[in-house]
Amino acid sequence: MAGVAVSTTINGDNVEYLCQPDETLLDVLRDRLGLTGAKEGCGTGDCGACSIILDDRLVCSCLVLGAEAEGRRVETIEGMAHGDRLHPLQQKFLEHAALQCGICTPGFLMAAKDLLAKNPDPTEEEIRFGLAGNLCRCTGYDKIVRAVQDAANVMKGA
Amino acid sequence: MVEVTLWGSLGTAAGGKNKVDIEAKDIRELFRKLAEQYPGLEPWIDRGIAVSIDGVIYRDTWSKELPQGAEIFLLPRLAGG
Amino acid sequence: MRYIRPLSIEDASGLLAGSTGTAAILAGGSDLLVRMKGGFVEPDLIVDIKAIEGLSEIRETSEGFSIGAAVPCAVLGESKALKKAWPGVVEAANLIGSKQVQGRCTIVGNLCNASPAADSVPALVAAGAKAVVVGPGGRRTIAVEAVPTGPGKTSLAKGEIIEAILLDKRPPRSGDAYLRFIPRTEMDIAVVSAGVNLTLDEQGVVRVARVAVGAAAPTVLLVDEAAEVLIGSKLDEATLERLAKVCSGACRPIDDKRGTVEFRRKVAGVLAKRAATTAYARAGGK
Amino acid sequence: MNFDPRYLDRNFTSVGTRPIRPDGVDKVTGRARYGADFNMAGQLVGRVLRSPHAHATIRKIDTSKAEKLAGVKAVITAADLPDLTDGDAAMYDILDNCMARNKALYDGHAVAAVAAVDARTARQALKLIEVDYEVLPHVTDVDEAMKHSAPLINEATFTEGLEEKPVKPSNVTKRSQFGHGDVHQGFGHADFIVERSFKTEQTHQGYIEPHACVASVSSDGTADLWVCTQGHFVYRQHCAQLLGMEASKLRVTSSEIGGGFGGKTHVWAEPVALALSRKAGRPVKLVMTRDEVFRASGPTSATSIDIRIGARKDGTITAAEATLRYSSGPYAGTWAEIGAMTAFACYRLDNVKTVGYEVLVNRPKTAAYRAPSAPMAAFAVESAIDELAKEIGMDAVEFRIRNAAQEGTRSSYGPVYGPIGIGPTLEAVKNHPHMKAPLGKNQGRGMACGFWFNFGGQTCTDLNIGMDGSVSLAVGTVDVGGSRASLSLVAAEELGIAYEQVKAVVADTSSLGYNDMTDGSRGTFSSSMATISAARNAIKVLRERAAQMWDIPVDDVVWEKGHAIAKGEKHGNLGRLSLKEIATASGKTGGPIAGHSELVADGAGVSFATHICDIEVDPETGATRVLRYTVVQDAGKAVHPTYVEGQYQGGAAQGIGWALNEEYIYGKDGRLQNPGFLDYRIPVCSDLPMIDTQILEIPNPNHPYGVRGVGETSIVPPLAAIANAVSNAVGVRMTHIPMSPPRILAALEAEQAG
Repeated sequence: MAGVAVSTTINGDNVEYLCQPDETLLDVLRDRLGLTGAKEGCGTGDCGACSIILDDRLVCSCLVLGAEAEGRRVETIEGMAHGDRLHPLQQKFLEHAALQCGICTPGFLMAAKDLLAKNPDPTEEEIRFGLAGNLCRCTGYDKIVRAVQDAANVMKGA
Repeated sequence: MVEVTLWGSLGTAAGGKNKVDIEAKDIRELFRKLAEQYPGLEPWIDRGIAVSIDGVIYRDTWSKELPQGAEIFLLPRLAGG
Repeated sequence: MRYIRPLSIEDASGLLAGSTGTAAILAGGSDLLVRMKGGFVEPDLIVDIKAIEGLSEIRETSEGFSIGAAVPCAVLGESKALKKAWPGVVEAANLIGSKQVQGRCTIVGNLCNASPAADSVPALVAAGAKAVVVGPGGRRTIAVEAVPTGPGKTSLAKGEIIEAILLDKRPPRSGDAYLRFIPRTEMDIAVVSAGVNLTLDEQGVVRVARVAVGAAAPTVLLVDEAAEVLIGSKLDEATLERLAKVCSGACRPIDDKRGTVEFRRKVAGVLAKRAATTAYARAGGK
Repeated sequence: MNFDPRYLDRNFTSVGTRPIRPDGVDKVTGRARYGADFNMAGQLVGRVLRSPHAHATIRKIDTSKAEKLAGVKAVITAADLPDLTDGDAAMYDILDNCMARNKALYDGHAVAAVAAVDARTARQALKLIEVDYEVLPHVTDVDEAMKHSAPLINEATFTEGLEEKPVKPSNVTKRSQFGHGDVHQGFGHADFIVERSFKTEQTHQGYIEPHACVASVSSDGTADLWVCTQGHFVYRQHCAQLLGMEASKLRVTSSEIGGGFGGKTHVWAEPVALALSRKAGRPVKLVMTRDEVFRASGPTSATSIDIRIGARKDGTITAAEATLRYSSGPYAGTWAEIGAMTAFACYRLDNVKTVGYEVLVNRPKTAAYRAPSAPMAAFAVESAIDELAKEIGMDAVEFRIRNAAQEGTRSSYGPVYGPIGIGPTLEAVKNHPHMKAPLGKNQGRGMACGFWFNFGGQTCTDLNIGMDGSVSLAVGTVDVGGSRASLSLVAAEELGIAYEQVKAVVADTSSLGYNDMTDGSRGTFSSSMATISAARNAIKVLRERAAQMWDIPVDDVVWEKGHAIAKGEKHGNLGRLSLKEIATASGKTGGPIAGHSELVADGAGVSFATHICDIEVDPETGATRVLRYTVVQDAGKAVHPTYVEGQYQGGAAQGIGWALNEEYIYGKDGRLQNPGFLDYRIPVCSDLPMIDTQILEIPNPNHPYGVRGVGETSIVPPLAAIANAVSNAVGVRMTHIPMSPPRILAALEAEQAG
């Protein structure tokens, strides 16, 4: 099976890699590029733990082929903070204890970032439906929703 | 001498008794004497028995003393999540 | 295995027509990659159609709308004109999967996956949508309900690709709606669903109606008898009850992990009633 | 052990505050490493071949074709995991569950495994393994499995715990019984009796992180295992025993863990990964798919429960009886026993009897799931209690308050209670504004109580003080939900220093003595006790060093607020020495300063909770919506209140999922129909409201700070609270969990049909 040569942008950096035609972008990120922030919880798009942003669209990287990233812009959790300065969402997740085990956290942060980019002032219901593609089994979502509300307030003020 | 209460199934293994009197100063001695006097209990002790002393459950502290007059209750050793 | 990203629909069709093993079309991938992951399909050829010009666009023409095969469902929701004309179709498309899946999945993929529970299909059938099919024999336009022939099966021949979905321009006083039943609030496959499309006269009397029921038979059902119940009415209580009864009666559902025969039958009627009420209000009926 | 664990009332400085967790930044930046995030040079990919049959004899396995495939480095079957369990039945079951020996006992049971250079080759190799099965009749339903006509899962199983030794084998491995008094007489005094049967379906813990490990076995017999687990010391013991290794030569490192809830308390694939690595001579990474997680790991019991409760007109319960049947998968369990112990634990009963039956079925081996076995029993009991209150005409809360257990009550499982929180949680609920909030059409409010034991157990902790005065705390209990923050708070409290000066880590099995796993709500309870002990030992050293620096007797040095203070007038001119000052000088006063502790943290206090739930039911579809939810629970002492709230909320959410939609669905062929998050429906964000919490603090007399475990109890009441709410909303008593829309609609239609 011939590999596919891909040239793409990940978190602002130009990246080139060779992948198999049936290899998912999630596998490429984790196994070829060492970006293990995106997690595989299901591999079928049902849990959202592998969420990334692809050309300004939130997607499950387990449902994207590595080959499809050619010429596109990929954002992952590893690119969310600026240097040692956390994104307001990251900071609020910490302050509100919006994570327990933390396995779903990278996916939630990417989804919340996408949500607030499209809707800077969401209602609780909009947050809940906006994050419905991300499963969390530890928190009952309460503290996650509060963290996103709080981050939205901070980001509006900024 | 302490009075030891056995839970239902353990009582069956001890020949239908649900209370036994044992001369024991701590949990270790209690288990040793129980096994001597009621051989049917030995496999249960091997698998794990917890001891409740006045309502406090001890699973592993075999050195725990058994105070005179205390309520001693044997329980299955449980699994948790 | 090969991955190819052709630049024209003809090339894509040619690749598929000339393939020897299993060939798969990749648009959003939200069904294909799941099936690959589960080992249900191991394609020898994957044809990614997203680089084909025009396939990622929604075009508004004098006849209505043409939605390209590679347009993600999220984009449908962002099109104000489409949402205004066909709110039922858009809400159905926007119910497929999560936000993450919305960024990838397409209505053509939803149609060609040929699941009786596909969310967008009852709405498209009720809307009278058509599919533009390109293949080795050229281009043809067929009704969307002619595409799926059974669970996982379509009428498309080897080498054929759906290029776009066509929706008519709306006459005045028209409205559509789609409702599905799922146990949770998001993320589930429809247990049963209903799409209703209505056009009223100036008095608010239903003149044109199409009613479709999903997940109640091997393919989505277009229930003509239900449309007849609605035509000539102003959706009074008795009409709605008759509609529910007719829709329940039209169902030929199965028992499975998602629901029972009795449940699907009963709820199909309930959803048809509720969708009709919404469609009627959207058409300006009171 | 000269450590005194008794509770002493005190004012806290650090404990009870809410700082940011030490592992937080890594977890919000994607840097934290979980089971599948670790790699080793030259590592192979491991994959497991699983039985497609619910019950089948394995006649023959031919691996020759797979072995010949290029890139395959090892293929193993049960033959590569010889039985070294030496009569230890529980370990034998674990071994057989890791790799089927003679029979495949459920859909998903491992039968062979491969290690190959990449995932694609490994997948292909699995297809080349030929297994010759003789398919046997199967049984998956707990009641069906108890019938005499049911296919036998293990012909050597004779029911234990019967008065007379059985002569025929059975799928019932054990009968257990608890209680006191005379229920027959008790029912004779009852004016009202409620009698009902209930069923609950099997659920999965649903942790988002699949089981994952990297195993590396060297030819000299040493090995490393990186794994997501709730107890790396227990995994080490299991793996060493099953593979015939010396425990000390196997170093197990626990990765960050992406949820466990009981499902990561015993080994599944780790011995397989080690065996593959041993055979291949290279490291092997083995990660389960989600499908494998559902089919082959973790689920809780499916149950069938009969309840009978009688009460007098004045609301006093006179007798209570329960028969509980719990499935344990194809291996013996003690799940019904736990259900039988917990069922009536909330109440003060003169006459009570519970009987449990452990039942074998062709489903995956049952594993613990958060307060294992208690939620199902509570569902049945608390539903019947509500119904009984209604018959008597008493308010549901008042009825419970009247019959609640209290200090001095003989518990239904035997011992007499010390200070407990059931009464206070009920009083708090009675006075909670939630109970008075108005309800709309088709809406109902339900409440229910729950109980869990909580565990302690073996614990070992190291506290090392750096020369700069910072403190590193090495614990051996895996952090599943923020315990490193809690334990840092405890160390800071005891030493009298700032939280920020302490860094807690989970040490590997070669760096610390044995620790029991994080289960039974014991993580913070046990390790905080060990941390307090270690800190007190360190303080002893600090005082000695200060005494040296001052050249005075150590008995004249006391430790206060992070400082050594010379007591008595004769030392009046000596200033205080801070921890940092003593640490900086330590090289000249005897070397490093540390405190160590090893203990058995027994005396975990039992825990109670009461929940309130508002629900709306769509009478046309049976759809439900949780409108409002409140958890009231006793924490003993909340070390980090935010994470205590998190435990309450998380348990409630899992309980809500269980109550409404989660279930294992088996086809007639005995195969699992829904092994994925699409059709195994755990609650999503939009399914739930905010979950209000109220923490009560009734100190545990057997912990220096009064701490009780808090992790599990919160999953116990929701099933019943929701069932009671549905009953109050639309007037149907739901007796089958989950209360999925088809079940509710069917119940409503049956009710209308009369």
